[in-house]
Amino acid sequence: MSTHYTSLAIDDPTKLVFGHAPNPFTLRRGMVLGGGLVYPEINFTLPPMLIEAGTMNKVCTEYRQMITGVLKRAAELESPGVLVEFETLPPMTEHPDWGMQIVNILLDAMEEAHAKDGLASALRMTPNDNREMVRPPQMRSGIYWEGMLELFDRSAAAGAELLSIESVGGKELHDDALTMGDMQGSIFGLSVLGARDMKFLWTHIVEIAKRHGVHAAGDTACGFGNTAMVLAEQKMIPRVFAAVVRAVTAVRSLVAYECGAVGPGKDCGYENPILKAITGFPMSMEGKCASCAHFSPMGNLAAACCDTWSNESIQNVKLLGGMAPTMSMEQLIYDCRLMNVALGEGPKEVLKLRDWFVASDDSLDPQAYILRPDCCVQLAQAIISKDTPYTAARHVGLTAIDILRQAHADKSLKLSDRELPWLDTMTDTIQEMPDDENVLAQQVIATTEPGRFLPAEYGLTS
Amino acid sequence: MSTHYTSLAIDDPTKLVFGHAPNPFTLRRGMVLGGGLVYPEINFTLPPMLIEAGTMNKVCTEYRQMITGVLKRAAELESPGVLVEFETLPPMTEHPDWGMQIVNILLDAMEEAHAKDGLASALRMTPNDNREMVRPPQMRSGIYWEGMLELFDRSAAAGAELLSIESVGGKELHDDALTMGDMQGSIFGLSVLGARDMKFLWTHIVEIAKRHGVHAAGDTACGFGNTAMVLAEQKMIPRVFAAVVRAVTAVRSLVAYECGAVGPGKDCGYENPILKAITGFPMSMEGKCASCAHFSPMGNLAAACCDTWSNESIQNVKLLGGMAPTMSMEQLIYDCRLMNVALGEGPKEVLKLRDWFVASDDSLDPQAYILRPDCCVQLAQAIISKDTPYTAARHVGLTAIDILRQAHADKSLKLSDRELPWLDTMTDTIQEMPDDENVLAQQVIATTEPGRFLPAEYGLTS
Amino acid sequence: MANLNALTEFIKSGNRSKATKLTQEALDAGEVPQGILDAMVVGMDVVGERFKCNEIFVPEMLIAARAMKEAMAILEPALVKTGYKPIATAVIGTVQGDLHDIGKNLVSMMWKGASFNVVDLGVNVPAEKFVAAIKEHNATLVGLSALLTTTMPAMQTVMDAIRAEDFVGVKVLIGGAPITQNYADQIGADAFAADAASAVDAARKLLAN
Amino acid sequence: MANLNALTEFIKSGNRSKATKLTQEALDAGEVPQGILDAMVVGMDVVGERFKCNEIFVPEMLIAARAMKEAMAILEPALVKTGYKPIATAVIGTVQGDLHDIGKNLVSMMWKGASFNVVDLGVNVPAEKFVAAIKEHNATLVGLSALLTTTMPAMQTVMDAIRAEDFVGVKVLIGGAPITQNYADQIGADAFAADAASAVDAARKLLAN
Ligand SMILES: [Zn+2]
Ligand SMILES: [Zn+2]
Ligand SMILES: [Zn+2]
Repeated sequence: MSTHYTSLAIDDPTKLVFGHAPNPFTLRRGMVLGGGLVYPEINFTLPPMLIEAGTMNKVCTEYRQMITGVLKRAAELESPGVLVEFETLPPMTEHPDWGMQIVNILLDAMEEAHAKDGLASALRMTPNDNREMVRPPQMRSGIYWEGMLELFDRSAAAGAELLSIESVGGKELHDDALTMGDMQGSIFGLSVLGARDMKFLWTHIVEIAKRHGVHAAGDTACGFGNTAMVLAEQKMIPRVFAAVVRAVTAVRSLVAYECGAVGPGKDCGYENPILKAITGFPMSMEGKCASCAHFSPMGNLAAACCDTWSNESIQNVKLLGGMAPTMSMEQLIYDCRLMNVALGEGPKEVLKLRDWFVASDDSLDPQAYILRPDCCVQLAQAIISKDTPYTAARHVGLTAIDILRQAHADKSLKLSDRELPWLDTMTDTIQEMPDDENVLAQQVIATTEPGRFLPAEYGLTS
Repeated sequence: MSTHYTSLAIDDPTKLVFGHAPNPFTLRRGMVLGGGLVYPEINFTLPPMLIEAGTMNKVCTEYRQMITGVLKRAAELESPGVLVEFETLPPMTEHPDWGMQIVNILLDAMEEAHAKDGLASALRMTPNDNREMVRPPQMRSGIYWEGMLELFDRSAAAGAELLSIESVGGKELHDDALTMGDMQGSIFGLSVLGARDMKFLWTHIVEIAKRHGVHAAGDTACGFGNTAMVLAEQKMIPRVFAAVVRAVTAVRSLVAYECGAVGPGKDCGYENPILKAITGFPMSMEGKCASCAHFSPMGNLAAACCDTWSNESIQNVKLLGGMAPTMSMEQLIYDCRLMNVALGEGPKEVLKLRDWFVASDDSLDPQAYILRPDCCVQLAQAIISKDTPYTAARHVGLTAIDILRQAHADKSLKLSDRELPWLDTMTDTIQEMPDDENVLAQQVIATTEPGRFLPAEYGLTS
Repeated sequence: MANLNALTEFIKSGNRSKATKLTQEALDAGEVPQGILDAMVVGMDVVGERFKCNEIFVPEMLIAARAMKEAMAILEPALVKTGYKPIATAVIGTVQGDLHDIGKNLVSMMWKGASFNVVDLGVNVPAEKFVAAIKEHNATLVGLSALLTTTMPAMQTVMDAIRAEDFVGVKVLIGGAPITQNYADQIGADAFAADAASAVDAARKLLAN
Repeated sequence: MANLNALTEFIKSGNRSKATKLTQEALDAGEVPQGILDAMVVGMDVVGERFKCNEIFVPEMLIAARAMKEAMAILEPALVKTGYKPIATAVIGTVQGDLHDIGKNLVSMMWKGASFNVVDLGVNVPAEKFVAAIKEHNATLVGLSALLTTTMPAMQTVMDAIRAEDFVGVKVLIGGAPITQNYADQIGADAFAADAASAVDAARKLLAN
């Protein structure tokens, strides 16, 4: 029972804006995602410390301190609501009891802030994907799979209203594709392995969400697109390569919505505006406030189409003014206030601020450029014009390259000399790939050292 | 040779905007402050560690890492320039040799970034004011005074282009005035003691700046206004009290410009927009990006009239994405990019973004409200209508109270019930104060325990 | 008994003249000094609670503390005659190299309101001075404040100096913007207070152990 | 000698077939194996320099490394006969609980390019496995990687396990996003590399001591 999108929810780039989604929805305490307000989405994590049975008390103290601090500040600044994301660390997914201890701490604090200060909030639960803890990763069964599903199930029962994950299917091959600048490997990892894994995984997550009356939110190709972005920021790989990988990640992340997810797509999915154009669901984004977790070339542009605005993740360390998560909370709230002021003034004003966000970054980096709202609609169109993730991936990859080539030609985007040859290399690579994904799969299986990945875990026979 | 302002450089609130100052000026590497671009101003400091002869190597390593990291990121993000502020810690002012070691590390790195990446930058030198190291503070002579002046002199000679300080004259009485909610004490500390001290101090700083062909930038009533703001954020004192203190601080900080400073006023001087209206000099401001150093109720509004945009101060600790100062650098650059995009589109657009910054915060907190550009012009007018700091302070205090009372009445500002009575209390207090500051001074001297402050250090006879 | 309830009220409202007058009257009427003290402490406790609940601000609390201080000046001679000793004597100061007083002053004031005997050493206080003051005043509670991250290490120095003595039952509480529970654990301090308001409870808890 | 310059060039450009062919020809022509190796290393050094100067990207560097690896496969038997030993044997892995490989893989690859013998233990590697591998391969260099702040403490565990053995001259280099020089000092690691590119220089420096 999966949808295949054949038309766009937003085909007019001027309608692809922050704060409004064609398919908004309401959370239990009244926050309407995509309904005219942008909410801050806060994520925080432990400072350097061990997580084991003996330290769980300390772990809980840290989380209690973090959630109390951020909610207190949000109430003081009269935020219209807060989305709290709990992204687990590996031992918390492996031991769902530990994960649930923290879930309950968060939910209790959120309930208290609602009762005491009237602060609306909701919890996004994001178990980390432990399936790659064994190599080759076991994707569809085993203790890691089961622990993860149990944590989804129990946290939804406890009150987490949004279920998300940064799934890793295909990453075991994609990492090397990135460092080798191998576009074929990247497309295979994302649209063959990744898309197949997501279909399996998200069918389960959507089923869990339905059972508990909560929302399957969305995924992110973080381990793919953001790894590429970070490598590009470190000058390890070309920016144009990372930009094309980003376009392709949209094909993979789309699978969650095809399976029944309703948004908001996870914050670190910089591909989310493309998915908003396709699905019309609200999306979370992160930009300048996420520089605590990673630098990016699109700190403002990333806000152009967001419905929640996130800091990605910050550790509970002390800064001069207080704990770092509270700092992030304050920054997010002010960024949201600015967007909400414009939203209060009407569509023309929203468009103006959105275009300023875009103009801030788009000409300086290809990864920013291809996420301009007009480019997102173009990429979205490329994706829905094809029938399978694999064909969509090749097509959207070529479309992204065309966009970049054109932008460089008309001088709306600056590309350095050593980046340019990569446009042709990538075009050639994509064009020379087999039309049939099974042919490619057999090629990959034949040339990859055995033990790197398990074809059967992706429904592939070798 | 001090100026007394009797008219406003900006009397039209629509002209009080970010990025443009009536009296801009150019730094050595071409940055024009107040000339149509907003620049990031970065400030960073040590993580918890000792500063002594034996640790100076480690101290230098930290500063080298910080300056290298922030300049690298600024170059990567193609910032049109960066202002670097070096605010010393007490031992670095006490031992000017140590301070100079760091000054040279910063200047060398800035020179290298300019040579290698073409990155323009300038150094603002802010020796911390050590004079209160002895109690009662000795304001006009002694080792602390001399160390501070030596550091100003040597850093200006070495290449620091802007000289600033957070001077503390009068703070020894003002702290208690804040915790006692004593408006008379606050006005005395700021406009009698503070203003007298600043006149003495800034005459020296301006002389040093002239000698080296650099700029006396400006002061901040940080230890007064920001202490009040932080106490109000912690719910220790009323917000309206902190708001009125802020208005009064402008009288004190103005003295630097009367003595010959030319801006930009120091980042943490939230009173700077009032001073920009009076003097027309560029101003530095800090808001949401300074939440690493302190929270504030005006994270966006503070940007309304800025010419450089600062993070106040962040420690060199590691976060997930890298070192914290580099995170701040990235955030500042994106905020500046947004303002610079609007600046590139013209005055109407600048005004729109400015008004959004204002609308984001003004109705929620009196401290934000009185810094609306229209209120700043009104407060500036109140200040220049009087002949002495003391009379100006009382007048601007009453004006601020009137503004708040009016705003509450017409529902453009929300004040809580327990805040309201303070408006009347403060009015009464200010009205009952003696008209002659010498009468007040004698009263204070008579009722203050001896040893709390030295009247002679402020040119007062007892 | 009625006038002691009124004394509680005058402390709460910070009415110095009435609080001192009533204290004198109660003494003259032969009330037990400890009972008079208790009435004041109840008043200050209410004030402290109101502050914690954000019903009043620090200035209101300080005004109450000032009323209590003046009433105590009248009560004290009689109290001392009964063999009364303050709950504890506390030594407090901002550590060497650091100039910040406000936080330290607030704690000092709140401790006084909780009827501790407080010896305030001021700012920029070297370790030796803390040790000497503990000895001189037989203090059982020490409060250390630091606002600069570069003076935090001076807290360690003070801790080391205190632990090098054979003090029995001396508890150390630390605070200030850069301080964390972790840091308190690390240097062996007995407690950490996140703000001035919580320093009273923290101190009481320490002394109860 | 001319063909050795060409070998350097083929390594630089990552031309596998020409690099392997030329290596074989050089051997057949009686070139000293060490001389052939040196020509390759010079090529890789240039590639490393270019990378450091942002002239090329990692993929170009990896292609050069792959060419070197294949040429080495031809050269190695002859090298070994001359009694050649690699500069060092390195054991590398991501510590227990952590799954991240990219950084570790890059360092591994760059060390190979610097003609270290590299034993890659993969991810989620327990301390015992590091110790066993050091023994088995007579390693003198150990690389530990962690990307999660919650797995940093596992580095300490590995350090403790290594220091508990009587290894002589085993140097440990650590890296990963959350790692700092301070942390390296704290757990007694010999060095810290801020990124993959600097891990080669750091390792060479360590081994030179
Ligand atoms: Zn992510
Ligand atoms: Zn300041
Ligand atoms: Zn500052």
